[in-house]
Amino acid sequence: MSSPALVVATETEPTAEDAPAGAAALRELLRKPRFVLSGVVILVIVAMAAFPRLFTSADPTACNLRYSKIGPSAAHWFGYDIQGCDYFANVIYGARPSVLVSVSVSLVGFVVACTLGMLAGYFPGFVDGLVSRTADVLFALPGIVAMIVILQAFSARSVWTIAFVIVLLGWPAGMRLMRSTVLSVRSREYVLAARVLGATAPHILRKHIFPNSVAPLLSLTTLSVGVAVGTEAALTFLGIGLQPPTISWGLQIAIAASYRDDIHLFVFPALFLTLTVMSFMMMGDTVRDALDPKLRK
Amino acid sequence: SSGSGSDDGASGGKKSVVVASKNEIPAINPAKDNSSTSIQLAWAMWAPLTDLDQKTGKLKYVVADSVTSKDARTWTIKLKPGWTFTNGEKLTAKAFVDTWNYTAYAPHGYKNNGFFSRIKGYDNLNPASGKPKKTTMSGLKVINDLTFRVTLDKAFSPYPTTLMYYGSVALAPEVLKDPDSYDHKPIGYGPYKLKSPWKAGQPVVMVRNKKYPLKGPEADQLTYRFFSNPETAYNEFLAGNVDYTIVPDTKGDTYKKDAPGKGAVSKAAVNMTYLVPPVNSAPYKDPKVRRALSLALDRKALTKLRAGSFPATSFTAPSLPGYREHTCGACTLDIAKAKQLLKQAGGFPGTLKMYYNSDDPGQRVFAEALGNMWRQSLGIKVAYVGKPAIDLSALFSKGKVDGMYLGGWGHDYPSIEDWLTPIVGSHGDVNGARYSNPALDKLIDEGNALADPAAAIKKYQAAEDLEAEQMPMIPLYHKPDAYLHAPGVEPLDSPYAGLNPVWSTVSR
Amino acid sequence: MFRYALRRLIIMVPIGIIVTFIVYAMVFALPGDPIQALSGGKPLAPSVIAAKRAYYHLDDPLFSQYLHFMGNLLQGNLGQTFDGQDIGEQLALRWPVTLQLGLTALAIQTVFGLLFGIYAGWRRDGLVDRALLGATLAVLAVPGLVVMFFAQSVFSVQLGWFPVSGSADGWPTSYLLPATVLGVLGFAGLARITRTSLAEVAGADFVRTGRAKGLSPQRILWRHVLRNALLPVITYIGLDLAGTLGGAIITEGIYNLNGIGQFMFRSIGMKEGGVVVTLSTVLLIGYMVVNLIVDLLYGLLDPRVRHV
Amino acid sequence: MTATDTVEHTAPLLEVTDLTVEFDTQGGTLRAVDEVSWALHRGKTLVVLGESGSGKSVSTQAITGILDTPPGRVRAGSALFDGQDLIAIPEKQRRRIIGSRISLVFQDALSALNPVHTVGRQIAELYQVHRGMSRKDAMRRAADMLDRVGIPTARARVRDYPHEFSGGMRQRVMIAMALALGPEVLIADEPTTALDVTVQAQILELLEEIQQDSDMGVVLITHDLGVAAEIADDLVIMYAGRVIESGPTPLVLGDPAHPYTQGLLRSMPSSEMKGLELPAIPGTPPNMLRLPTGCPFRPRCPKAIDLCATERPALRALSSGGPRKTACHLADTLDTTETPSLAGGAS
Amino acid sequence: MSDVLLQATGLAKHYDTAPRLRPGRAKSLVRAVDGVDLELRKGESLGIVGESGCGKSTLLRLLCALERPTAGSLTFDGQDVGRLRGAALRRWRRRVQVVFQDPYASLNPRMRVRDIIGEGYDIHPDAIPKQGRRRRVEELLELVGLEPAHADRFPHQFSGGQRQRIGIARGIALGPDVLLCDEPVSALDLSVQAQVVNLLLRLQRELGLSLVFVSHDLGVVRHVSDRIAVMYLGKVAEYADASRLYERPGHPYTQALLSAEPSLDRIRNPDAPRRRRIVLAGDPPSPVNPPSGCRFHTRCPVVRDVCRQVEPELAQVDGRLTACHFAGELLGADDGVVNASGAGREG
Ligand SMILES: Nc1ncnc2c1ncn2[C@@H]1O[C@H](COP(=O)(O)OP(=O)(O)OP(=O)(O)O)[C@@H](O)[C@H]1O
Ligand SMILES: Nc1ncnc2c1ncn2[C@@H]1O[C@H](COP(=O)(O)OP(=O)(O)OP(=O)(O)O)[C@@H](O)[C@H]1O
Ligand SMILES: [Mg+2]
Ligand SMILES: [Mg+2]
Repeated sequence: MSSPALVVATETEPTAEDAPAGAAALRELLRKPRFVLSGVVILVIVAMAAFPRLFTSADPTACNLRYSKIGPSAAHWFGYDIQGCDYFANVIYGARPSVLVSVSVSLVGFVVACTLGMLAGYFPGFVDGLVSRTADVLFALPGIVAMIVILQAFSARSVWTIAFVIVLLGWPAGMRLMRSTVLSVRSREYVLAARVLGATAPHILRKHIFPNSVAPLLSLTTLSVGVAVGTEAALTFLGIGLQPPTISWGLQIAIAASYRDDIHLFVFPALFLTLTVMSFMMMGDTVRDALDPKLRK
Repeated sequence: SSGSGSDDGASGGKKSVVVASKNEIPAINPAKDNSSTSIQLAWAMWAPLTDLDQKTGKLKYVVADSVTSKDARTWTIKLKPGWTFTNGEKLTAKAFVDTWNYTAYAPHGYKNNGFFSRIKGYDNLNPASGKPKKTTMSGLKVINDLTFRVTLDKAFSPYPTTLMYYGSVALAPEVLKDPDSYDHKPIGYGPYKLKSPWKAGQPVVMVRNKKYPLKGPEADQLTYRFFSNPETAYNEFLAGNVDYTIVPDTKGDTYKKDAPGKGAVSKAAVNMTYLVPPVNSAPYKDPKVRRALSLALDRKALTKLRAGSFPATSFTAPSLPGYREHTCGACTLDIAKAKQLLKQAGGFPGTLKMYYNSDDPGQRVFAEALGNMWRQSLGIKVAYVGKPAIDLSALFSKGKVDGMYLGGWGHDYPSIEDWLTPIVGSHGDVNGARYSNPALDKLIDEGNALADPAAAIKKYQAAEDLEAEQMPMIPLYHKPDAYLHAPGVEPLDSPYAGLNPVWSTVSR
Repeated sequence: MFRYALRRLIIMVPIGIIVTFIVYAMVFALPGDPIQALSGGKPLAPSVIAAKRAYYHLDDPLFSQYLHFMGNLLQGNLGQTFDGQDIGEQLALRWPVTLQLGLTALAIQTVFGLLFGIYAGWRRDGLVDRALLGATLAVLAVPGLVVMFFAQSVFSVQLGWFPVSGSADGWPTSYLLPATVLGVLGFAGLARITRTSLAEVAGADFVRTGRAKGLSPQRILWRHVLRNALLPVITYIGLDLAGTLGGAIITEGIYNLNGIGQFMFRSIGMKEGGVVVTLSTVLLIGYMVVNLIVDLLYGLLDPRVRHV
Repeated sequence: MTATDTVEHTAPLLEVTDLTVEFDTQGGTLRAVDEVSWALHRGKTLVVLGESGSGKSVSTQAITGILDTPPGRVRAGSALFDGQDLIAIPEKQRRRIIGSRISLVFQDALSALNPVHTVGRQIAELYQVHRGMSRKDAMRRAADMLDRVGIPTARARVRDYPHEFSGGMRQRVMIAMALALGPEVLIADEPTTALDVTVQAQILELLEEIQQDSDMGVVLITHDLGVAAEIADDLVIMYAGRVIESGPTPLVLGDPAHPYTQGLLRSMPSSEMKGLELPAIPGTPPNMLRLPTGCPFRPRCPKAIDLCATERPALRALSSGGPRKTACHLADTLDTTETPSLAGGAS
Repeated sequence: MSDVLLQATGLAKHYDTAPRLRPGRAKSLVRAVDGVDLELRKGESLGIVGESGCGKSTLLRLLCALERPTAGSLTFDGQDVGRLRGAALRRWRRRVQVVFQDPYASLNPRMRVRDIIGEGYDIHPDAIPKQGRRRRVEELLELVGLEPAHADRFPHQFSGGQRQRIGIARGIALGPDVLLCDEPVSALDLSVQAQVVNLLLRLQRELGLSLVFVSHDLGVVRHVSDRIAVMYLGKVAEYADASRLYERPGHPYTQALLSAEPSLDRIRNPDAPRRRRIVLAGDPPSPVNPPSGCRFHTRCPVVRDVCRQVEPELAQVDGRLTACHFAGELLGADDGVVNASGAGREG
């Protein structure tokens, strides 16, 4: 054995290769067609939310009730909505609230559920009791009542307040899911190994618990992208959601649901919603697979 | 189908009719609960004092033998002999007086209480605060077994017409001892009676009342089934399990295709949907603004959103005696004129707030359509305020709605008066905008005091003309009852009172 | 473990009190006047309104209203709704309906969700997996309202396979269609979570042991892999079960089932504090018991999970 | 009867020929097993020795069809058992053999056991699936099996979960599982590493007993030369995915021909060496992704010649004859007397 | 006694394998470690041997404070480890490192080897400057006989022995004062084992590392250890200098253990009869209900009545600590191995 005795290496070579660990994973992801495809769709949708004018020149608020519910034509690809407005423009403009609510709800909800779930699962006893029982309370509150009361408290209801309320009342489910996986991962031997190294709880949670227990929550989160759109629409119908003339896909779908006989009202926003959700789900799946070393090449 | 009431296996060849009805009710007692469903059940299980002749539209007597007065203030009501409750007790003048007193006594919390507010001594039973000292109204007096006298606070000539309202029926003496325990087993004197005590959550099944002294309806059995969703009832109708159902709003376009030849639209429209502007605040204060806002509405297009409705051109229901078309000059689309009027009034500063009931998706759509018209034709900025019904109605009744409010009204008795006093009378029950016009009040009072109905109508029409000038309310549309009915079952259709499934003709 | 369970049961009491108060306060804070709203189209006389308000203690301060309510509740008196219905009677009438509907739906949803999820996770990118993706998207995109009315008009009205609405035919006939629709609408979440959870375990070494033991892939999947993947799955089923207790508002409405969901919904609209609190309390207890059972199941399913 | 006397007329019980296994890795294709051949006879014990990472485990996994594919892939080769090629036959057919007629003991006992089932159930399952026994009977047999491998109070411990067992106990569970159905071939991958010598002796005796009773063939992977010497009839020595020496135990251990084998023997700690550096083979095992040209052992070989760098030595019999084979260019010329051998070497 | 680094007094760990809602299973306490006194001096290496399941791994977990002892205390440099909390505990942990028995389970499957070995540097950033970490990790890999190129692989891509070496590299990465090794070389071939053993000994020599070395390979233990503790059923049976112990074992269990060591005798002298091995009679007792008196009495070849009643204390006999009533007598006998009573079978 030619290697020198164990002396702490002091020479400080510039090692440019100390690249962040995520970079390699990202590069690998970019090689997957599914990831790229879903990424592109998400980008388009986000662009639609940010700059609707890029996608349509029609004024979504130019309406004539006499054209109400007329179906698609060459000039009006998606036809007219109930109010007799150009539906294509409306669906495009509907992207912003839908995307904002769904993405922020999913993201923030994920972070909250993940953090609390990890804490509850990793620290049994007091912390678990506190988090879990709070979740019980929130879950038992009749959601509609809580939402009405809370949202009434906001003088101006925006996408953000709505997202806030959905997250506030929605995290218990994700939390319990995360907690369940953390409970079984926390006693694995590699966690013990990290404790022996003197790792702090945050370090263990981040490096060991999180990657090995996040998958189910991740899939719930990608699903919640779609669910949030529906919740937002439901809030609107309770009179505590977005006010007209703001439109969103959820709302369009919900209104169209009552006028079931005019299919086009329902198909187009649903199509966009489906595309968005599908992209997030496919992305979630590929990310999960990428995080699983056994599936890596 | 034989209109299979779900728990009716034995009715064999008998004629049976099943009606789909909207809301479930807490009790079968028209005095206690006056929701439209309760009143419909009262149609079957009670009989009114007076009624309208369906052919002539003239007042006729049913339980009452006569209702007479010299001064339109003191009314003597004579009952026909031979009416009995289904429990065998006789229907007497005392039963009426006792029931009315019971209902008018505030602590009982009976919803129909307000119906008796014209009777002298009502205030004693309904003090502004505290417990009432009396339990009987001084204006009610039993003369003999079949006669009683009603003294009103003020002269009121349409009084006999009001007695056709089923809220004025009598409860059996047995019931009055403890009305709550009879919530599910009412005792009436109408053409039908309950087959067996009603269980909450179940359909109400009724069979013929043998003691009914007049010619009863054709069906041997009448069932009311309750549906919280009208479209469910619609599907039940299509499946042949229900003989009557209303046409849901969302099926306005398609019901003719789904159920060809089975629709019946009433010839009578006894209701109206209208806008209530906040008349006491600027810029709505100016009648010109209100007219302009009304002129800018395309009512024809709006009725597309309300299946079976038609534009309103006057301030009352079309089926009323004394109804005139086109009394509302500002109820036809005329954008140029609207713009001009608005300009004269100095434009519309700020934002128009459009209130709507957020529990009802249809209202949201409708409110948005209204807003779009104002925005696009008059260039007014519109904001929408959606509130749950419970919230909105409270705000409205407290006079706190600072924008356009969608109101609706259907009369209790066929008189123009019932379209004036409650809506635009200074202390009207549904005058949420607190509109007050002494001239209008005066005309109503004058009409009320005239014992001759024709003369009274003249006064009321004058009041209506005043309304057309001022536009304290903006009429939008009428929506007649529209029922789908099974083949072989025809509802009674009165051009004055609308459709009545209780009195169906059954030919199958 | 028993001590753990006991502690969890005991803590339900203070939490129950907190929740009832919060809910009561929230209903109190809801805008609107229930008595006013009671009138519908016909306005009520002011004296009647005052009488009703006094009867229901609506003018008392929040706290004394709450104490009054709790006092009655502890005596087993659930009170009346504002329009005079007996709350206890209503609950007795409605619970069976909701439970029959909910549990049937849950059963269908669980069977669907597990089957789809398990096979999708076991053979990722296989036929089942793709079908699941499609089904999930469809379920997310098509509103429940549409599906339910569609099912009602096709299967009940046109084909006549099921009763159109109502619960007159009892279980299962009356509940089959609504429960199936509910189950199908709800299975996606469970399926996707099962799928990922299973995928996490599918590569474990003990799978290889199973193969070395000559076990069939089915046996490896059902006996070995599944149980290891079950923690998140039963968590989700527990959440579903708890949700079931609250009733399905739209479904109950469309299929005209007099269940808790409709009652709750209407009561919220009417600011019926008594009803909402009573139902919330039942829900809370149900939820906490379900969660406790799930937590105890963790220990049974995965012996490495220990409760302290 | 010594191994040399074995006249191999009878067909081998399990014959592996030219087995080659590859893995796809980030760095490229890794050939973990390269043309490995050996044969196992009834009632005999074949011990596979070799460098850590030389493909011992992978080769056994490949022939039993439990290799994870992908990333692994059997490139070539066959494994004949009872006239069937285990690698080529369809999975269903293989399942009837693996587990009952050929059984395996895995190297990593904890991960190999299902953490959520009791050890008893995991053993009993074999009886239920392959023998159709009732659950109760199967559990009883499982307890018997645990008892045979020396688990104290086995009847009670069948209900314990793997994580409640010590390392050695888990390993014994794996052994019990492998022996449960009385297999014809037992492939055991370092089955006794976590066992103390007394228990190890017990297990080895148990194997011997079974072998005598039922003519079971045993393939044993081990690093313990002592164990190898005591029970092996034949030895296969692997290095970098290849077999570099094979033959009857006394020959291979008594007179090793390959420099790697020689180095291995020299590395064994002994009482005389106490306190001194152990004479390890210099250098590190080769990177399997970038094997050196020619002989893979060349960079560490003290005797390498130029030929070693260019030509890969084939596994061939020594000129002196006999059943032993070696993959070294110098096998014939090396003076075996100066190299350490167990014969008369250190004692 | 200032050079005593780690001192355990009366250390005990009982596991409660309480019934999991399953009736018919009485509450049972597994006495995995049941009162162990040990001391580890600075720069010393202490070997621990004993029967599988006797509590060695549990003892190590106690020594590094991964488990809270049921009884007894642990001091490090005179400091009560049980009292350490938070940052102080973490600082202490850095000085006491562990190599786990199960190499695979103790490696996070989602981390690359580079991150696994370098994790200590993330946790203790002051251990080594950031720029040097990458090199350091590669150096460590080379030290344990792996390639720097292996750093980017995941644990499941390694062979058993390679995983074990990753564990060792992690254990020495932080330069601890004490290294607790649970069978660190069991899966390594002799040559790599020699490298690793040399490495550990060099660390001990040059940096004053103290070692606790659990192994079943008596040869390796002898080579590595200065002193040896022999454990039996959760207790220390004998505690002595390595050479003394191997030459003249004082406890009947130690004698049995040493006699069972597999050897190469069969190769050295194929015709000689196999060596006598003391095979312990009877079943190993369960840690749930340890036998009364001397725990070894149920299997002891020289058991007498007193052994069944009185539990022997660890006592100084002939320069060692032995927990046997008759240690003096046994050591007095000429031959280390007592053949009395015929309880020892021939193997
Ligand atoms: N999934 C995998 N992906 C890539 N390489 C792998 C994988 N599994 C094993 N290898 C590599 O294959 C080679 C052979 O591994 P194998 O497990 O057969 O070694 P071994 O001889 O059993 O060693 P040990 O004695 O250490 O267990 C090793 O170099 C290892 O790194
Ligand atoms: N978590 C646990 N729960 C219950 N019992 C346990 C647990 N861990 C260990 N044991 C028991 O404690 C005893 C000692 O186990 P330990 O792992 O310390 O043995 P060991 O000496 O390391 O054995 P080996 O040499 O086989 O690894 C064993 O009987 C084991 O079954
Ligand atoms: Mg191996
Ligand atoms: Mg151990």
